[in-house]
Amino acid sequence: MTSLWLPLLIAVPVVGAVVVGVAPKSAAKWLTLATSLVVLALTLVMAFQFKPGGERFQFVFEADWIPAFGVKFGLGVDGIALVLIGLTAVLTPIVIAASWHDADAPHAKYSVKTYFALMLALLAMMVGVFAATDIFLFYVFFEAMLIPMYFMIGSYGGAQRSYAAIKFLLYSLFGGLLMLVAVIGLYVVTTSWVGGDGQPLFANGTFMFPDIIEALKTQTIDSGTAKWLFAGFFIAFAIKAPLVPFHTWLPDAAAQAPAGAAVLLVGVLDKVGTYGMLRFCLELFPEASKWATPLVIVLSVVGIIYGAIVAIGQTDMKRLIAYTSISHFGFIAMGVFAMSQTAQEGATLYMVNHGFATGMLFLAAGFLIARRGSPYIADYGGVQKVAPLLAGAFFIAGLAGLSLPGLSSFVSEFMVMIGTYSSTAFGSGALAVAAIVSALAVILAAVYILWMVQRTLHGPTAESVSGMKDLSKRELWVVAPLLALIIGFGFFPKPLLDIIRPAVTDTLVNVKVDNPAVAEKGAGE
Amino acid sequence: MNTIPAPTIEYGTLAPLLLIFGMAVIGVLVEAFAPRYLRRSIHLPLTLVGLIGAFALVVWQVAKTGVPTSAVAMGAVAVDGPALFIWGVIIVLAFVSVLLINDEDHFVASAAAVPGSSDEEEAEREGFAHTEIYPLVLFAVGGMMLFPASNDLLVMFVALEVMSLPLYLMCGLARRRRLLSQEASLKYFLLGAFSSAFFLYGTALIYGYAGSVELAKISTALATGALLDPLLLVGLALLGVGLMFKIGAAPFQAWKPDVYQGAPTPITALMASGVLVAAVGAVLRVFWVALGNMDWDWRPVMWGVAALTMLVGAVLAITQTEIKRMLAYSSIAHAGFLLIGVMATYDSADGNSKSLSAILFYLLVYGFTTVGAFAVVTMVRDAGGEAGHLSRWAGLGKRSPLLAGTFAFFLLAFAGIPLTSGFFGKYAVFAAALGSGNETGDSLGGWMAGIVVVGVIASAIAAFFYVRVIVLMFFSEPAADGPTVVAPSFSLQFVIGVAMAVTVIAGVFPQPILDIARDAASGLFIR
Amino acid sequence: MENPAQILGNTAGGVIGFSWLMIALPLVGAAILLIGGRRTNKWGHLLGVAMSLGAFVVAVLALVQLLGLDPEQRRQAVHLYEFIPGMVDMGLLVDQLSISFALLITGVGSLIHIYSIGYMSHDPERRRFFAYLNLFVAAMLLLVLADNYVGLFIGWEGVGLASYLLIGFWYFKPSAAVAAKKAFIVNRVGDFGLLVGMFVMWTTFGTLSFAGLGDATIEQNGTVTAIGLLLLLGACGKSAQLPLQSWLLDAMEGPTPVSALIHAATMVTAGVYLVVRSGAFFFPLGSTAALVAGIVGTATLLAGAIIGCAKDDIKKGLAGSTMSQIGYMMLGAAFGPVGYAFAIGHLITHGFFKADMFLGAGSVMHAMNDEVDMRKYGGLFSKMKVTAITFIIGYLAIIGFPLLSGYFTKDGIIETAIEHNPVMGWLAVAGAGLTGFYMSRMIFMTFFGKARWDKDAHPHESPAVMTVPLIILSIGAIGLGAFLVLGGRLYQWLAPAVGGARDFVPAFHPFSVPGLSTLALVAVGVVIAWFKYGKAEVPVTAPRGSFLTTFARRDLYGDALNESLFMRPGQWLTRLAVFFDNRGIDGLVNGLAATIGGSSGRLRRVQTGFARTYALSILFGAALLTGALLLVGNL
Amino acid sequence: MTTEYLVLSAILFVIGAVGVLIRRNAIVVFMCVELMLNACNLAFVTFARQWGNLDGQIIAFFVMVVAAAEVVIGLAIIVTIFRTRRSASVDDANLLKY
Repeated sequence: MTSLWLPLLIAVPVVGAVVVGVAPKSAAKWLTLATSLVVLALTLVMAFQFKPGGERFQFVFEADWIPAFGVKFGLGVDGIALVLIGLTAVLTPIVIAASWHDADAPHAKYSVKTYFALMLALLAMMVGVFAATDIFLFYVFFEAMLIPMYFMIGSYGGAQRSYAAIKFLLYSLFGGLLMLVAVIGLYVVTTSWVGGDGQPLFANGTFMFPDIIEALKTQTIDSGTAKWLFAGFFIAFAIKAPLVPFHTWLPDAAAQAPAGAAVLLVGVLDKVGTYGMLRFCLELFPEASKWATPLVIVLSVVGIIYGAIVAIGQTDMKRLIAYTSISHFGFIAMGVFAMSQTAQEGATLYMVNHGFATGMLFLAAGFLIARRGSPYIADYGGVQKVAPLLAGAFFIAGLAGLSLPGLSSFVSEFMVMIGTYSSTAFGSGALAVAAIVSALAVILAAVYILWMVQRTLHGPTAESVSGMKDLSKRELWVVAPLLALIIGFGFFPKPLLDIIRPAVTDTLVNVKVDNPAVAEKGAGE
Repeated sequence: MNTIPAPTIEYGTLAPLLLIFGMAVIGVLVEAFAPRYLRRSIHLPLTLVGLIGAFALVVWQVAKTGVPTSAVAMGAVAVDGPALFIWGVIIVLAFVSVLLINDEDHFVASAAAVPGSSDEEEAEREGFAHTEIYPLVLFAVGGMMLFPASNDLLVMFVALEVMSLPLYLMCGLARRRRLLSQEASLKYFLLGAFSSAFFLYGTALIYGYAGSVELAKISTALATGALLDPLLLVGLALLGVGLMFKIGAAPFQAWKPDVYQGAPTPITALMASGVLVAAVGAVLRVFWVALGNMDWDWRPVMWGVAALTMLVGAVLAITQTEIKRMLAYSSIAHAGFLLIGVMATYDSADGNSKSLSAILFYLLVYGFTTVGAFAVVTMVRDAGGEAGHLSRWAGLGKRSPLLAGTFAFFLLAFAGIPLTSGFFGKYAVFAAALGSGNETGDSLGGWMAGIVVVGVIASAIAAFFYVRVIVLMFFSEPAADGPTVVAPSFSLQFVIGVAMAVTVIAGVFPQPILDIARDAASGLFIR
Repeated sequence: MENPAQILGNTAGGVIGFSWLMIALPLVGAAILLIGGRRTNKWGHLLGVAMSLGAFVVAVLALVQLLGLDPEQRRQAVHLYEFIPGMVDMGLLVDQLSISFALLITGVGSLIHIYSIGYMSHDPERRRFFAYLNLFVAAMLLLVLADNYVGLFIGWEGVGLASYLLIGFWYFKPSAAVAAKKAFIVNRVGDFGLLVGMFVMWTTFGTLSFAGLGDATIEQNGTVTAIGLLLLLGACGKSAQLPLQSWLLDAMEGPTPVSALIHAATMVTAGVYLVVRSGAFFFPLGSTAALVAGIVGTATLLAGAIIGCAKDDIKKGLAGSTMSQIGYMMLGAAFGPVGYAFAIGHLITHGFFKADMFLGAGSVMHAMNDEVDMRKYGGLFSKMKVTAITFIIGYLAIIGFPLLSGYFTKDGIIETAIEHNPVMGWLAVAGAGLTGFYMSRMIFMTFFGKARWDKDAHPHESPAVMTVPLIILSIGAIGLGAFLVLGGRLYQWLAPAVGGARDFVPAFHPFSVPGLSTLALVAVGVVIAWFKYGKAEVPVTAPRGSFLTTFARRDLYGDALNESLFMRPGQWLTRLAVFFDNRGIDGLVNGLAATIGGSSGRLRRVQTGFARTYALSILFGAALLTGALLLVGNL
Repeated sequence: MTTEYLVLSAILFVIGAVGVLIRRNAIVVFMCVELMLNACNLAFVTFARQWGNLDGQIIAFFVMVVAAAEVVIGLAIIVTIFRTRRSASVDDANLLKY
């Protein structure tokens, strides 16, 4: 059965982008917003039709794309992909509303239409990358995604924009090329597989993830090769995510990008990295993943603590936020590789919640910077006096950033840590230590957020901000939904978790770790 | 006394080739007899019709009579699948190049007149033009077609010269910056002659080894004879020099930047696309048909050459400041990628046809992207002609976004970004390489993965300078007295349009082209 | 995952079924006030009070319903919803322990709400203040009512947030902002312990609900001890016990009602609640965890007392005393059900008399236009009788004047301590003596002796809206102790909840050696205070004082210690990390790029432009190929 | 018996190559190239003799023709350069570099 939902979901923004491209300047913004809202609506309808615990991949769509390479235009979502598409669909309209004027002054010489067309193109690719069940297709989106973002940073960003843009692109391209080699390698391996009937399983090769996973139950990848392929995928994702030590492009890119683009960059694009680890690294190369786990866990824990410490030392708001994200990505990666039900659910949930929390933080920071015209924390002080609403938004976003219980990010962080601590995948002990160390970030997070808050919002009002306007109606509309989501999922994460759980269970089944939940499922079947 | 048997020539099969040469000859006659003011208006349709006709003949041949299975003209010329594919590609590339040549006065009024002399002024005033260019192009195209199709080394040598000699001349005919143009012409000529001497000597030695210059006979000789005969190895090396020189592989790449920069841009386009295609075709034929039996010997060496070529091309391009030079280095790097494909052959017919079709696809898409890129280059003008220096391109994205966008797209294709043709080209070649490395018993085995990694690193480096140009065009402020962008004539629009179309279509839906390439490659080369 | 209700085998009906209203009401209040913004300025404070009172009413009704039940049935579970499926069921546990806290929080809380109407009347942002107060009440109630550790933790951090907001209420004062941040961060250190404790708990027992743990068989072993200690760390953070005490004194930057409600009556006692609630991990008596709890308690009660002796700032003095009193509670909590009873008892009475005194102090400051230096007070008794008398009642209660609240609860703790661990016990006695001294000192300096006011000070009694709460609180300070302790009423009430024999009456003999010696020591303290501050003249500017005094004034060098141990190294570490990131990692990346670029720059020089050089390169290449081919051939 | 010819042709070829490298005058350089071609011819003829077939000799003729064509082109180019620069030195023509 093939469903047209996902192709539609990708087509709509593409068409939208074209329309925006040709439409008169005045209409561009509204058209963009409308398109993104349509996508959101479609996504919601889809999400409600999704049956958790049903078929693993639903809304499946398959069409030949390049038979010569055995490439299919294969789409489909499981719980994990679905929530991430949801994240994308929710964030985009908000970001569009938030960056309503980003493309105007002072970059008036650039075309407003281009900016919003790019944003829609990006939306299409972001949906596609999560929806792709064909690894090749995934790779194509994975790489193509860079280009619009590259132009958004490069043409509409801050003073250092071209440096940041190049750095961002080259880093990702390099990772992508390594992944390309791994993808080809995988293709070569799959073509060599022989089925029970002595016939080759995939005569002219396949990239279809589900098929390969299915085949893996009978086939094996020679462990040496598997490690190399794993490395190819993992490094690409580790650069994307980014994990220490592949992270230095993010602060530059995020700091130079316009706030809206930064939100999409950190909120969604980078999630592709962690998503890829969970989806492809683990399931395609279970053994190699287990082999690499110690290293990965160490990297992520280091990232958690290191990112937090470096964040404390930042003088530029956006850089600071970027570093906090690096710390958070450490959590996600740790959760993914802890290989326990709870931890991976937590990690997936974290991807979503981090999108909301950091998104709101970036946007609020963006509003501040847009008003004061400086990203440097030192240039602020006592903002709460003059702009209480803005200050409030910034503060609450900050609290979400330090994952205060009652806000969404807490649930995910808690689940990641407790899941890691209690993971039995590698015998208890080692992971427990990792969890404990990572819990120190709880303290550090308080330090970097509250210190930033104190220096920007509190204290006597600096006259440089004395004239600062409070949030406008539009900006309120930007902040309100995020706030609702952060608090709502903070107290009631169940809906998301119900969607995520079966997918994670499936993943762990394929990774072949002993896991109570998996046992249950096994009993269930 | 015995009579010499008359040779049998399959005119039907050779028709495209003969048509091209015939048209060229007619062109010469036109030069001789038609009045000056008429010549151009006769030449252009003549040339175009010739090319179209040749293309039609190629198609007709594939469709109707099918691909011949044995060499024609007494085994001198092999018109097989790959050859026909390459012919098609070359003809189309030549067609667009001709449009480019014809587009606007790129060429000197009178080559004989000393630059800046009164003669030159007068010549320009009189509106003289070297209309010989059209027949010259046709000759060159004929050479290009014969080069990869020639089934013995002698024909190949002759084809090489037929292809090169007109190009030597045309390189020197630029209207502006004539000193550079003439210098390019001189260098190209001397070095070309030099290298072809190597080719010839190599041929001689191999002849000495095999007793024949027919590729098939050489191959059989290898199958039976001693493979460590220095005669053979040295001959092979010298032959290689000649061929590697033509595709511009390191360390024989030195001429490329100079010549590409100095030559009139349309000619550069023709060389960068057509000649490369032809030369790679010839390389394939020589190394597979003649030397296939000693691949264990030449593939490791080619490994080194390919790696060196990719790295040299990519690294040197980084610091180029002249757009055409940069493109030249980029074409060097791409020659390296093509060599990966060439060595991606472990003799299982299936694997071979895979890598062969990969290369054919690569050649096609790369050729078009290149022509497109150079076509764009011709449009950005300064007082002294084309605005070659990169700094002049700064902020072009703001002045004429469409043009800059197009160029950026071509650059992304060179860089191999998905959804452009370049990506699939690169992918196909890499896949072929890894595939052959995976074949059990392949002497190179893991090394193929190695060369792919080198390729990855090279393309990462290469990406940098492509991206740099984009940054320059879009993210930096336009210069106060920026270059002017000429309004493209219809033919120029056509050229860029075609190149764009191929780059996009092959990037989004490459299947049809891949099919053609696969069919062309399926028969492999006839031996 | 069966929810507590199933474990307890009952699901609450009646009012208790609606006990979530206790949390919801103030939460809604806070939300309305925060979202409503300036529009609600006019009636905001009234709404706040109403919501708090509403919660109080619910609590009382719930209590009534509990009393109607058979004692064994008094653990009522209210299942709300699935929070983290398979791990946490969000629900409330209404039992003797939690309801006692709920009453204290809502009761004292409401009084303080009312008091604040008057106290904050001049503040333009009074509405925001009430919003925060309501937020606090809600979070605190969630803390004590939640039936699992995660819920508790949410409340735990919620009160932390509220306290942060209220300490920093006057955010434009840098000192306030800093104090607020400090409080939050130090608390987070404790939270770290609590978090990890939960990890271990979940991993070991597979549940985080109190009921579930109640079922689980928990016998003493390394893991359990570890859990105990980790929870204790959390408790130390919240209850300002050593070594995490440093934030409490700075917290006095907040408005006085805040100090009364959060930093005296309720929030700071959450640590004690946690220890009592998690009693299972502190069994058996004298187990490592319990021992450490005792030590912490003892150390803190002395430290607090010593600090209290030297402070001239009336609020900081009270803060020191709060530390000390919570130390007593912690000490009591180290000794099982009996100790719990007295600890909770002391907690409740302390809630009353300390709130009473803080509000009294507030009233005084109100009168002395926010002067906090006791050296600038003196002779205020005549000026503000109600305040003075209520304050003095609170004073008598805290020093344990016979028959007043503190007398019963504190003595109970001391006796229990001496019974189980004489050393701690007698140190506690000494603490009592100190209490006598510093509290008397406060009284004498404030209300008696000559007036040492600034010129523009015109002391006057505070309005009724402030004095009435004082009176009510002081009544509690008088009678509550006797009511709770005599006949072991509180003990028997709590027994089912905290696990103790119900038909047992904890010993309470005032005329034992400890009891009498306590009284004696207190008396001595009072007398010394009288001689130093009552009879003698109090200098307006503090004398340099002995080393001991400075030691006490500098909060026993707690801050200095933190600074040198954590802050400075931390700052260095941060600088180092930033440097490493920019120069090290990023430097490496950029360096690589630079290298490639540089080599390109050098390499292109090979392209000399001389045709003959090119020819040479070709020849060289030819040689290379030949060599290579020969080489490979002969391999 | 044929070896000497081969050696000779090799020597000629090397001389030609070296000449290309060391001589500046374009004409001379070009003549060296021609020398190399003729070395090839010698080799071809020799091998033809060795194998006893005519191919080599025929090839030699082809080469001569091609060489002749090359001369035409070559001289044309060199003369143009000379007219422009008043010098036929290969080294003078190095505007294009790096």
